[in-house]
Amino acid sequence: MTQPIDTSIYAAITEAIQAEAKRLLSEGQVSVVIGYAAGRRKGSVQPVVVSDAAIADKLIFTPASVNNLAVYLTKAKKEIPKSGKIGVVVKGCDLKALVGLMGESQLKREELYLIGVPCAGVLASTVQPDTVLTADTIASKCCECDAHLPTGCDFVPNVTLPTRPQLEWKYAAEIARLEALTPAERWSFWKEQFAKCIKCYACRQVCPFCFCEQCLCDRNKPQMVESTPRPAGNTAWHIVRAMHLAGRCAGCAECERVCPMDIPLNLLNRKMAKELKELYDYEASLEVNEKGPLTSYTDKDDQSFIK
Amino acid sequence: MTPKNIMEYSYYPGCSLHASAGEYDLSTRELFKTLGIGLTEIPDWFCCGATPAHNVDELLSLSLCAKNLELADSVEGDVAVACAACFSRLKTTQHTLKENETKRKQVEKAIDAPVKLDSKVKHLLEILAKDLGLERLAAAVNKPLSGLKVACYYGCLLTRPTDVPNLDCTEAPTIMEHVIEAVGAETVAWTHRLECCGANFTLSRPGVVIQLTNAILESAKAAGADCIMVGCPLCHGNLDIRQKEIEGVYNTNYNLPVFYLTQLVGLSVGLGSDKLGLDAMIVNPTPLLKEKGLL
Amino acid sequence: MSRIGVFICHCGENISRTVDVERVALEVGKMPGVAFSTDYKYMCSDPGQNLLKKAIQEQKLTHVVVAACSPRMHEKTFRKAVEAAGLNPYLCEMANIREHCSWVHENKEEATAKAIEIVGMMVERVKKNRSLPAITVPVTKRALIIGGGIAGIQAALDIADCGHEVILVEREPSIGGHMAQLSETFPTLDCSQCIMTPKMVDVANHPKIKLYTHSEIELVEGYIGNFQVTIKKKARSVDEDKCTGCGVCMTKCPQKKIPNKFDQNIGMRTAIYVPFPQAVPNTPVIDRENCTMFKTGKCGVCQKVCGPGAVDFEQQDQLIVEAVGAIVVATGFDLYTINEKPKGSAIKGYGEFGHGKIPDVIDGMTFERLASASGPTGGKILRPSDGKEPKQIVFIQCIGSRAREKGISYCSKVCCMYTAKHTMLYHHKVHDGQAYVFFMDARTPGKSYDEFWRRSIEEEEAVYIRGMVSRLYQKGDKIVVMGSDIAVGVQVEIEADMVVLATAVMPQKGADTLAQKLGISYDKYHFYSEAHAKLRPVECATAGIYLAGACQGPKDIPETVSQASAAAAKVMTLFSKDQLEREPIVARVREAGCVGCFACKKVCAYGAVEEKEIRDRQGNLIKVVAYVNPGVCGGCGTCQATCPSKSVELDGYTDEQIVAMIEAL
Amino acid sequence: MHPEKQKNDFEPKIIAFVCTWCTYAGADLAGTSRMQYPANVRVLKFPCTGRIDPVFILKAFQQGADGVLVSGCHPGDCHYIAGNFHARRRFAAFRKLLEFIGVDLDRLQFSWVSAAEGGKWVEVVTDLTEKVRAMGPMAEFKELAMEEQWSGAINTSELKEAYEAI
Amino acid sequence: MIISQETMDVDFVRKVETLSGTSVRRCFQCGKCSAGCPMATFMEHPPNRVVRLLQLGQWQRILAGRSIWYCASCETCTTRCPNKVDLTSIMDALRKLSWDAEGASKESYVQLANKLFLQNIRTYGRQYEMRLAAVFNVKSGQFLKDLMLGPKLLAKGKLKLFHSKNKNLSEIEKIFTRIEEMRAKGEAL
Repeated sequence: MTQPIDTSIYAAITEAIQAEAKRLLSEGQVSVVIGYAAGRRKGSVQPVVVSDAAIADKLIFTPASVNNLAVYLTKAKKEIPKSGKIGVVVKGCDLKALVGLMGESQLKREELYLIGVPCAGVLASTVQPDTVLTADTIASKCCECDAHLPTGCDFVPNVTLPTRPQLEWKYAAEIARLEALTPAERWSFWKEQFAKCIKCYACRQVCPFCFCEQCLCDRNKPQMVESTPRPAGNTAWHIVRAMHLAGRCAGCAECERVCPMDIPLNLLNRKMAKELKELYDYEASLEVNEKGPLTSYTDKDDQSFIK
Repeated sequence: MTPKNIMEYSYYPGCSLHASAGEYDLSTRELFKTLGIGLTEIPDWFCCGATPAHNVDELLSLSLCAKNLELADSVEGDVAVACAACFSRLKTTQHTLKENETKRKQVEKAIDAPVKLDSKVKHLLEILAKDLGLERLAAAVNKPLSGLKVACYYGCLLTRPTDVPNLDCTEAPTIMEHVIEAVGAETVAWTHRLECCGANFTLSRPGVVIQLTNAILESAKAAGADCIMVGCPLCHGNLDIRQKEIEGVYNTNYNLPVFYLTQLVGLSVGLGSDKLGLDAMIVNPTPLLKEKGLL
Repeated sequence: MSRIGVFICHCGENISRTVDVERVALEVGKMPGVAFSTDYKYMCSDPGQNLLKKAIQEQKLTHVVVAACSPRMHEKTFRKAVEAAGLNPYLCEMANIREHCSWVHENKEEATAKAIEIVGMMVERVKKNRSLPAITVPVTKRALIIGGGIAGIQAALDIADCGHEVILVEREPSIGGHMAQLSETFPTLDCSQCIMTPKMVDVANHPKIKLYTHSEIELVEGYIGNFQVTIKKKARSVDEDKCTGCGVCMTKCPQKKIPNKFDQNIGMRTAIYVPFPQAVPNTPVIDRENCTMFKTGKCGVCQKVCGPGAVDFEQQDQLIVEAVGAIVVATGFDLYTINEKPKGSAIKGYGEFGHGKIPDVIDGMTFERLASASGPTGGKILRPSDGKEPKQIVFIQCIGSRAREKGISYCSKVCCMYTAKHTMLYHHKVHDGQAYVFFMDARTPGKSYDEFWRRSIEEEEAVYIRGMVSRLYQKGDKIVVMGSDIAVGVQVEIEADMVVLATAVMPQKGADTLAQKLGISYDKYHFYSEAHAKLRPVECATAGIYLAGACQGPKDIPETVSQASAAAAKVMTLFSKDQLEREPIVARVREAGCVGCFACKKVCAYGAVEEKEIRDRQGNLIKVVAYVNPGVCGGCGTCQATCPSKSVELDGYTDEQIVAMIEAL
Repeated sequence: MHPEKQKNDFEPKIIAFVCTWCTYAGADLAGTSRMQYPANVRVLKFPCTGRIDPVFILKAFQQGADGVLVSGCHPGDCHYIAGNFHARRRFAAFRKLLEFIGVDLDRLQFSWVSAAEGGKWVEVVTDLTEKVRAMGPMAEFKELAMEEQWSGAINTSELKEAYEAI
Repeated sequence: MIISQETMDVDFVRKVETLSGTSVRRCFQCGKCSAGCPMATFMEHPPNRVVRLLQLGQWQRILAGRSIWYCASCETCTTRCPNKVDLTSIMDALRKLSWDAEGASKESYVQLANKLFLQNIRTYGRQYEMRLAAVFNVKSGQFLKDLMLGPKLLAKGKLKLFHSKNKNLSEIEKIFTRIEEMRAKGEAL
């Protein structure tokens, strides 16, 4: 029996979200509220766009509220009414993505009404959505989370976060394990992983930062990255993707969650985040940065690798 | 002034021609007689002082030469000089005294007479090549020196320094070659035409002379010369008289007869061995001349 | 379908010696898209260019590759030729098979194979080349000149005399620069002040010249024809408009013992001062660091005595923005001083000469001030320690210069001549004295220069000793100089009363900072780099910026003046047209793909990226995209490498072109 | 085939991405100074290192490069003000990524070579060529290009368990 | 070597310049004189260095050595000098000054030969080669020097055992005395 994680505050949070959404919608402060609603299967949760105060009580928050709703504000935003503010329910990890998008001129703070969620953690997988949240079932990202309590939001339910047991930092451990290998061993590890890829692009679809209208990898004039799901093209795709996310990825780990082939995609993103922290003392945070680590420089940057 | 039809010169032979270089004196007189050029020896000429005098006492050197020029004035004609050293001293004296008034005054005081700066001092080569002219010289030839390869040796004093002797170009003279080619000989191109033989040290430091002279002989030999032609008794002394000694020192064999220019030119106009003093030469020229059909 | 023409140059034998050019032409001829391939002795020659033009027309070529030398050498030549034949110049590329192939490899087989690959790469690239129309930008016909020494003054006068406005910025309170410090000038020995001050006055009086002294360049934005320059006018504490230049303030100032930098710190000045009597403008400045009023708040004598009330303690630094079309950099030089190791410099210092601790060991510029009639000694050569006249004076050349290990490896160029001049000035002033000069080589290649140097020896009786000084030390009131005469091969010792060091000519301190503001390059010593050492010696690689004088490398006055006039001529050439044609190597945004993340804007060093709103017909905002101002764009392409969707492309270096080259390998 | 023989016969393919103002000019200088270096390098000219996209490096390896060199102006010398500073960060990150994927970084060299450093260009190119020559061909990407699909290897205990349960 | 106004004997240099009629300061040490000098290898101070020492007024160093006596007076240096420094004359001047200083030089053979040569002139008006050689051998202690050459030369008539004096010998003596008088009066160097 593994250690359970206390999620009792989620009920109070659900209530607070519903009340706030109702108030916002009825007062017309926002045109819609994006949040989570119960799915058909028991315990399952799906994203929902609520535009009517009457159905605001559909909004819930449970350990299965894994989705990063920020993604609906970029690619999906075309379906969302353009007039008025948009209310959005955000966990700390999602908020980092939102902040990142603001830094990249994709969102404006004044157009959003942020309903922050104090979060003890969510499930790693929603295959069995009514699983109890324990040290075993909790998402790896939650183990290393430093933003349980979102800041700078317009509304945050007044609850006290329960203390959490010490959890294993799985990404850190796996990165350390891989770093200790020889290049050839690492190559064979990743070769095996990338080879599994079927180029379904779910990772791209779910990522709030993959907001390009036309992905570089879909271009064929010139073809920078092979588009067929062969090992060579897959490897290139994942390298390019990791590079494009370096210094931007907020760590929501949605890519990894949605990958049907179980490729540890967030591992690459975490590795890059770690390196950028070490090199330039940068990490995704809850504050809007004007420039990212790869769009800025100082004249004293490390160049020990340059002859 | 119109060119003289009858060529008359006052002759300054110099000490050597009255001693070790007797054959130069002899051949000069005989040749000039044959060519119809008059030579009148300057009465009671003095030693020009040569190198030793100017080496340590320029004023003395200048005065001696000035005195000789004064004496030469008593004889009609330009001054014909056979020895390169005498030639150099007389010309240098004229040049220096023209340039330096202080020195001229000192010299005039020393010889108690005005200095003759304008009298023309000429080396024999000049007389043959310019006054007589190569064409007339060639016309006088009756026994061309065909097949004889001559290394013309100028030594240091015939042409140097620039603007003083004005015999020919300082660094690339051709006058000797022109004269000897005019009488039918061949000349060789060689490297040591103008190098010093060290004549000044022939008495005091013969070792130096041997070293320098050897280089000259070696060069002439390497260029394929049959013989060397000189216009200076001092050069002759080193190249001819010391040749055997040098061969001994360097364990080599040059066997290069060293002729005075008057001897070779004399040969070409048909003068015999006795009139050219060929038997006075230390390196025996007879086999060579016989081989070339010149004797 | 492209019809590419490939032209392989022999470059005499430079290429054909190691590259089998016929084979290259043959192999390249087989490549897809290549319609014509030939080799020729000298492609850059007139017949070579005609061959190219003829082939374009006869073979109906659509693209051209010239395989020859570096494009840095002849790209312009061939693009011009291609243009003359009716093709867009940017449809021509060069394959570098000389500098990058024939000259660096000996093996003919290897070099030929490599040359074929290089040409193949360029063939693939050129297929993707597009016609690029020339970009025209307007030209602001005003020039900025940075530095008010003789170089800046000359350039300013030349440009202004041509009728264009000039803004002259000088860091010091007066223009004049180093030349104003000199006593006499070689090789004519005319007095520097006499020939310099009239020019300074001309600058001050010129209706077309706007003079900012005591000012520095803060910021440079824009590009050729269209620079915006922010000038920081430092507070002078004296109102220039009110001041009459009467000088009463200076006579009354109680702070009188401040070393005057203009006099190499051997003369003194007051806290409110002009650096020298002939200063232009003749407006004093308050040295706030040494002013009692600024230090303690008590004094204000100058303000009290100033009739027109020009002294203004409250004056603030001012930032002024000026729009100019061209910039002439004329910031001059600095002299190395042995008592300090210049920051970031390779100079290790001269401990063997006492590190500047011996008072009578001075540098050449200090000697100039001693010899100058308007200097602190009134032109008397007196030694700093006790004011006595030195009877034995030793000059040492090449201090710092030509010393790869101890100093810098270049020759400072002017020291041989000014040392010769110093010995003359000394001989004229101290008749019974003797000057000695230790030197390695005498470098006097200038009109009448060697004659001048010889005169210092043959007529002015300076004793030149070829050989360097090993060390020197104070002994009583003498300085023992230990050197050698390498012609004799002996050590030489001289007991000198004074020693003058010909210290190295160095770039101005902060030359690198200014270069970075201007975006121009500099060499390892921080001298500014010209665009081409021989053919473009007064231009910077950065368009619209020109160099004059010693900021580019050690120079004497005639050379400086020539270069200044040359730079002025370049500026006037630029100003002769209203519009300037620019190379169209600039970034372009594909608006359809752009999502407006503005990563490009973040990395653009030129500020060329603007935000552009895309609206539908009804005026509704569809999206905001990036727009690159082609006039401002520098053409580096950092934006393209940064754009995740590659919605911005650098013309001439598109992804297609580059990928084509990689794929050709 | 004798392994050592193979190594000696191997001529590595080196691709250099260089900026036009410094390194390209430096390579030109090496040429005008008639310095000699291995003929393995192919130079691709960019206006600035800032223009060099990491994808190009990937592409070069995929196209069979055994070594890649990226070279530009020294810090502060960029003709385009700051292109090399951006490139410095970009490549610092990219090499960390490649290293993590399992690419031997000895095959990827970055350098600053100024227009005055003909000698340094020769040194950098020669060193990289010899280093890569000693390492042998870059097999990773080439092998990848030959493969059509995932090996299907069962490399986790869960999968093994599930597989066996079927 | 300590250099100062005291150690640089400018007067001596002036004397050399007067005697030689050439400027010492003109020389810029290109070394061409030494390059072509046939005797340079025998000298401890090659010609260029002799001039250099003169420029520094260090004449003692020159006169103490044998260099000046090993000059062959071949005029090569003077002819080729790019600055018209008449080195041959400088050498003459230096030898003259050394001669006057009597025995300052180490090279006595050349000096002896010169002395005898001049004596011959004063005594005979012309050179008397036989006597010159014989006396030189006796005085220099090399009695057997060139012994092998003697008989041969005699046989060839190259050595004359007797010498006829010039009729106007008194003239030559007058020249010698007048010069001596001028020098005594300081009218000439």
